[in-house]
Amino acid sequence: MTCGAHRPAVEKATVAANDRMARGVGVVTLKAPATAAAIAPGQFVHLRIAEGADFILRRPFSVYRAHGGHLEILYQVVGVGTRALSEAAPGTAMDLIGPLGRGWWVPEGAAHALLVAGGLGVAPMGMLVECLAQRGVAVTLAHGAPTSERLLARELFEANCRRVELATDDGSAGACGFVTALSEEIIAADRPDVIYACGPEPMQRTVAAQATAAGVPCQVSLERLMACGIGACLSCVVSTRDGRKRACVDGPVFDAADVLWEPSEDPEVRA
Amino acid sequence: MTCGAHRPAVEKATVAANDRMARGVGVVTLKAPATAAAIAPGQFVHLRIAEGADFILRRPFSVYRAHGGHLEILYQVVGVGTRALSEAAPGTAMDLIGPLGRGWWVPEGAAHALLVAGGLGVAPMGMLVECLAQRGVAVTLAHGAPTSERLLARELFEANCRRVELATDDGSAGACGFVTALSEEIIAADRPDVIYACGPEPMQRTVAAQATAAGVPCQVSLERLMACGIGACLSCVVSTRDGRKRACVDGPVFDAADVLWEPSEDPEVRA
Amino acid sequence: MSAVDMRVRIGDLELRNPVMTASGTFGSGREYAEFVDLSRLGAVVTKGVSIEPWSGNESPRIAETPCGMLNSIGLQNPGVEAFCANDLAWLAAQDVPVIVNVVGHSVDEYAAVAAQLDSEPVVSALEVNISCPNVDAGGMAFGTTCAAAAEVTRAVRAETRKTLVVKLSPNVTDIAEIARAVEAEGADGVSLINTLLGMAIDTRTFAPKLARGVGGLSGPAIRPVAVRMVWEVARAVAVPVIGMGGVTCAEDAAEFMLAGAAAVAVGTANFVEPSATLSVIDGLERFCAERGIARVAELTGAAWPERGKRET
Amino acid sequence: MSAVDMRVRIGDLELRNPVMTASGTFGSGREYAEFVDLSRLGAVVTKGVSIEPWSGNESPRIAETPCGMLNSIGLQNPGVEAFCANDLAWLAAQDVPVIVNVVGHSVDEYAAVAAQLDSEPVVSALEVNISCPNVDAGGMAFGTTCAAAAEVTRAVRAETRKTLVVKLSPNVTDIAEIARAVEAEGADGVSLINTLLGMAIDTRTFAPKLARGVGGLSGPAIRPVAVRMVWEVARAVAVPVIGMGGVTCAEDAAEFMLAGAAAVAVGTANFVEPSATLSVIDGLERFCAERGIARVAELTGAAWPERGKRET
Ligand SMILES: Cc1cc2nc3c(=O)[nH]c(=O)nc-3n(C[C@H](O)[C@H](O)[C@H](O)COP(=O)(O)OP(=O)(O)OC[C@H]3O[C@@H](n4cnc5c(N)ncnc54)[C@H](O)[C@@H]3O)c2cc1C
Ligand SMILES: Cc1cc2nc3c(=O)[nH]c(=O)nc-3n(C[C@H](O)[C@H](O)[C@H](O)COP(=O)(O)OP(=O)(O)OC[C@H]3O[C@@H](n4cnc5c(N)ncnc54)[C@H](O)[C@@H]3O)c2cc1C
Ligand SMILES: Cc1cc2nc3c(=O)[nH]c(=O)nc-3n(C[C@H](O)[C@H](O)[C@H](O)COP(=O)(O)O)c2cc1C
Ligand SMILES: Cc1cc2nc3c(=O)[nH]c(=O)nc-3n(C[C@H](O)[C@H](O)[C@H](O)COP(=O)(O)O)c2cc1C
Ligand code: FES
Ligand code: FES
Repeated sequence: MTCGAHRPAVEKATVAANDRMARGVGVVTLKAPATAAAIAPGQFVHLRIAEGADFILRRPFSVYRAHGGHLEILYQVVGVGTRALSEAAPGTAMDLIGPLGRGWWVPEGAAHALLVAGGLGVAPMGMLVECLAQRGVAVTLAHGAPTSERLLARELFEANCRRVELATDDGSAGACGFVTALSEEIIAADRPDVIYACGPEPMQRTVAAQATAAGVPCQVSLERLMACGIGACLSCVVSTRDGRKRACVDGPVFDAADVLWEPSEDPEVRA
Repeated sequence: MTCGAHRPAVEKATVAANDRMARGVGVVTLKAPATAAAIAPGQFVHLRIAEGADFILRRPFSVYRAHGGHLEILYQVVGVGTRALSEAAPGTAMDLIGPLGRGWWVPEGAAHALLVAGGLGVAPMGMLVECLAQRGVAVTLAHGAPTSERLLARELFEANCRRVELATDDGSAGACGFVTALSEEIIAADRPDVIYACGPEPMQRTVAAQATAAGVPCQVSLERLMACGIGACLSCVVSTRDGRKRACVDGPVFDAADVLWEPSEDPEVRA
Repeated sequence: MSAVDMRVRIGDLELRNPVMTASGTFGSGREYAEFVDLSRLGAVVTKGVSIEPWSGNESPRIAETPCGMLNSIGLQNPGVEAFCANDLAWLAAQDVPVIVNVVGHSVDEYAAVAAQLDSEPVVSALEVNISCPNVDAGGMAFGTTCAAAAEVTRAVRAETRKTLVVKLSPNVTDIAEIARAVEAEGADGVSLINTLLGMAIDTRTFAPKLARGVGGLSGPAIRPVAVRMVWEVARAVAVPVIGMGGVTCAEDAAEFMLAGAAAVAVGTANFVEPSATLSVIDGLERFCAERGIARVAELTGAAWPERGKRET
Repeated sequence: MSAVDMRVRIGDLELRNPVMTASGTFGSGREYAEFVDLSRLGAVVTKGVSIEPWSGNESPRIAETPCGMLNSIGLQNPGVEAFCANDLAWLAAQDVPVIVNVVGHSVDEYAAVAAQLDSEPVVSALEVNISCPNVDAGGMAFGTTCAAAAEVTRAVRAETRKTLVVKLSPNVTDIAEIARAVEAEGADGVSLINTLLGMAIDTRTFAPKLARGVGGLSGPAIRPVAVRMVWEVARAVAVPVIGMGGVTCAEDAAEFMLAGAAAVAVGTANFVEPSATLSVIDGLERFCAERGIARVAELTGAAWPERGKRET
């Protein structure tokens, strides 16, 4: 699995389908053959959701799956851009820059991977599980969400994972509680060769600490507000042992051991 | 004919039809029953063509005709707002404030009226000819445009006017030249009891001078950039013998004899 | 909706809610009476009034810009006498506090207008406009140095016992310094921001879009600048701050209050939505109710770091 | 397309066209090389460079605002040595004039960076940034008084014979005065505007959206302010003005030139459209061709009243 050596380009994409998955969550399928052919698991695209004065910036989205010239993106409506995305009808033109960033990588000789996803943290993991399954890596997925409705894309994961463990805050499916309780158990019981985590930053931080404690390599996919998406503006920095790195080109996937977690960086935590 | 004593209100209108009339010119039909019932000839509506950050201001449009709960507006695409208007599909919601302003009035005992329209100057004259015809006032229309395609709405005027004289800059219909040559002739030959003029400001100014010279009362419908449209912001002033007046409430129709023409006020002339 | 205490104070003046109109965008209130029940407003702030009638600037007087507009009205007004006879007389019959925006070409003119208004019972407060960018003499010139701002404030203060608010210009290096200067001269509050000096040129005609060339920029485009200035000023003075600049909805109003404003004014937004003030009031009440905030005044300065963090 | 002479001069520097990149929005050009043939640009203006590496501000560093954005990057850069070794070495192989944006915490630091860059043949000009609102020491502090602006300019001028441009802050009462002060100290040109100091507060969390609180506002929202300042400065100084602030298309660029700019820079617009600079260049050539304008430089100041009226 490569880190995406393909050069990014602007591609005129078209919305092929746009379906609701849960309250405030949807999946949009974009026809974007060049990007679909080039993108690697964990990379993202920088979407120009709409034109006009109120869209000064593009919005970054992980690619959930890429096949047959199409990209699938899972999105959650959190503001004006994602609302517009949720309203985009099939046929809508929407240009994107992609493929962008450094995606997940598979360490030499890994035979068993643990994926830990909080809520929409599954969004960059669709291509990852497909790719791991294809390479014969055994995958366990621990997936947490506020409620069962938000446990997204279960079919894909069930088809490609050896084992799927679920947790919900309200107990409506799987264990009642946080996904980090599941990951802790699985790490202790199973000792995976590699851990991949995505979700709210405090969750990723906890998983990273669990991995360190168990001595298992761990990768995290971090979100930052992004202006350019291509490494020029320095709006998206992540503090690492090696200085401030740009999430858009040096990430979004980082080796968790390199990340200096800053509690103040997550608006949810800051609040 | 009243000057529109009805109080203005915000009405949620809907686009019922939107048709191209000529290159860059169209007619939009809005379903707006309250305004359609209340509006008088020469009054206007203040349209919120689209929502969103790039529409900070409404746009004023004369009402060409009002019937059966609908308003017809003739528009010319000159910028971002009128472009959006030209693209509004039937069913689009578009709220408006109306009826606004002081429209045309018919002087006591007038039996013969001359209407002088330059280009889209016919836009506020549809209701006027219908109303004059209904009252038995004989109407002559002098209508000029750059080319025959831009001589709009000829059927309506031919049906309601005793006489229609046309002029085009390129001679493609009617006389070759300016509409002010027609008006000069007609005033001299016919001596109408009242003149109504609308079109580019230099044209209106010339007609006003012809009317003064002939001693015929003349009304002009003036355009100004408008923010509020209801008399509060003073962005739309017209210099008159009686000081600066607001085109949105004291006009847009003024007695030409009161207007102090300012050549610098027309961007076309300023250029 | 749970009952939120929406009252706020500006000097001696208690307002039934923190939402007022921005001077020059609401006429004297009369023009909007078809669209807004004025008695629901925190206050009506009138357009600027001078001693003699002013005829204002040539047309075109406005231009639309990205998320904003330029104006160069130039304080056209009928003079204080006609204003009292017509506008104030009409406002006297309305159940709403009236704040009159005062302008002048000279310190003496400001003082003279204030003196005349001091005897009008319907006037609740004066807003001294030392920040209009659209006149050559006076206007903004008084708002760009501490000395001149202080001098105007002192002169007006000497003529009135009414609540005195000074309206500050954003076209300065340090607005907090000007705010402190007018506070020291007895201002009961400051309002900000007036418009940012701006310009637009027509690429078709190669001429400025406004007849006067430059004008004042208002609307959502300037909100970040306005919020920043409210933040700076509210932490520099003890008197209440009235925040404005691009308020279009309740969240915008809340943003100004979080930055430190005791009240807000709605300007340009009235043009697109004549009842904008009412949606801001209703929305602000809902905003508080949803968050269990009992008094809207608790929002004031709630984003300041020294206030500590909020549990969400 | 008829051949329009697109060349313009800034000091000793001849540019093949008047469109450059705005510092901090285009990296060192390398990041955009996939999207833009750099050899088509008037110049690449690099991000700000200091003597030592700077780590910049905490995240979040940006926020979107109506027709604009706030940033508080804080001049993160690897220091002049690493910059020369990496960025300049790469730029040396590109066929495009390079203008390096220079920053410092002190007058001495500005001078030291300038001295080091003076010996780099690939550097065509220096742009001295006395206007960054995002650092506590230095940055904008040097751009808000004539004395400090003059002092930095003098110190840098003493260290370099290269074309020297000073980048001015819009957060001042009188930008023309600052422009005259730096011109008097030997600046070959001035560029403006840097960002307007602004702020946005999250009404969900009650905290500023930027970790640093305040930041710099850029994008179309600020264009009217920028055009006005270019208009004022270009009429106050004899040296060429580089105009920027919200340029997104050829008409915007023309607007700045009509106001008096000799050249323009494209900033925030690169983020939404990586090839924005190229459409501005092509559009500007078309703009001139359609109007029978033989040399793009004729646009500079064409809207000034003293130039007389244009026949359309
Ligand atoms: C590399 C990367 C991959 C991402 N992948 C996905 C994905 O697959 N699906 C998905 O739904 N979202 C994804 N996001 C987040 C997505 O970009 C934001 O939700 C989106 O930009 C919000 O836009 P908006 O206009 O709706 O919200 P805004 O109105 O701009 O903001 C609303 C809220 O969202 C936060 N926000 C805005 N932009 C971002 C951002 N870039 N990152 C994090 N928070 C943000 C704001 O701070 C604010 O609290 C990803 C972000 C990054 C950096
Ligand atoms: C009372 C009144 C009635 C009108 N009736 C009609 C009508 O029936 N049909 C019609 O097509 N137009 C009418 N207009 C003009 C119409 O309002 C403008 O063409 C429209 O607002 C332009 O919007 P825009 O966004 O397309 O142009 P913008 O992008 O805003 O501007 C493009 C050009 O149009 C000019 N312009 C903008 N607004 C106005 C305005 N309000 N008046 C004059 N010029 C303007 C600008 O100066 C600029 O040169 C009327 C104007 C007034 C004041
Ligand atoms: C058309 C117009 C006229 C204005 N007239 C005045 C005025 O007479 N006195 C004054 O102090 N401010 C005046 N202002 C400034 C506003 O009161 C307000 O400070 C500014 O517009 C910012 O608020 P906004 O963005 O909500 O419009 C005027 C603004 C506009 C748009
Ligand atoms: C993300 C970002 C970083 C910037 N960094 C710098 C910088 O390092 N040095 C500088 O002089 N200006 C910097 N600026 C200011 C721009 O060069 C420019 O002056 C300003 O953004 C206005 O132009 P615009 O509206 O086209 O972006 C930066 C602007 C942005 C948006
Ligand atoms: S988003 Fe610009 S550097 Fe990452
Ligand atoms: S448009 Fe506001 S007064 Fe006429």
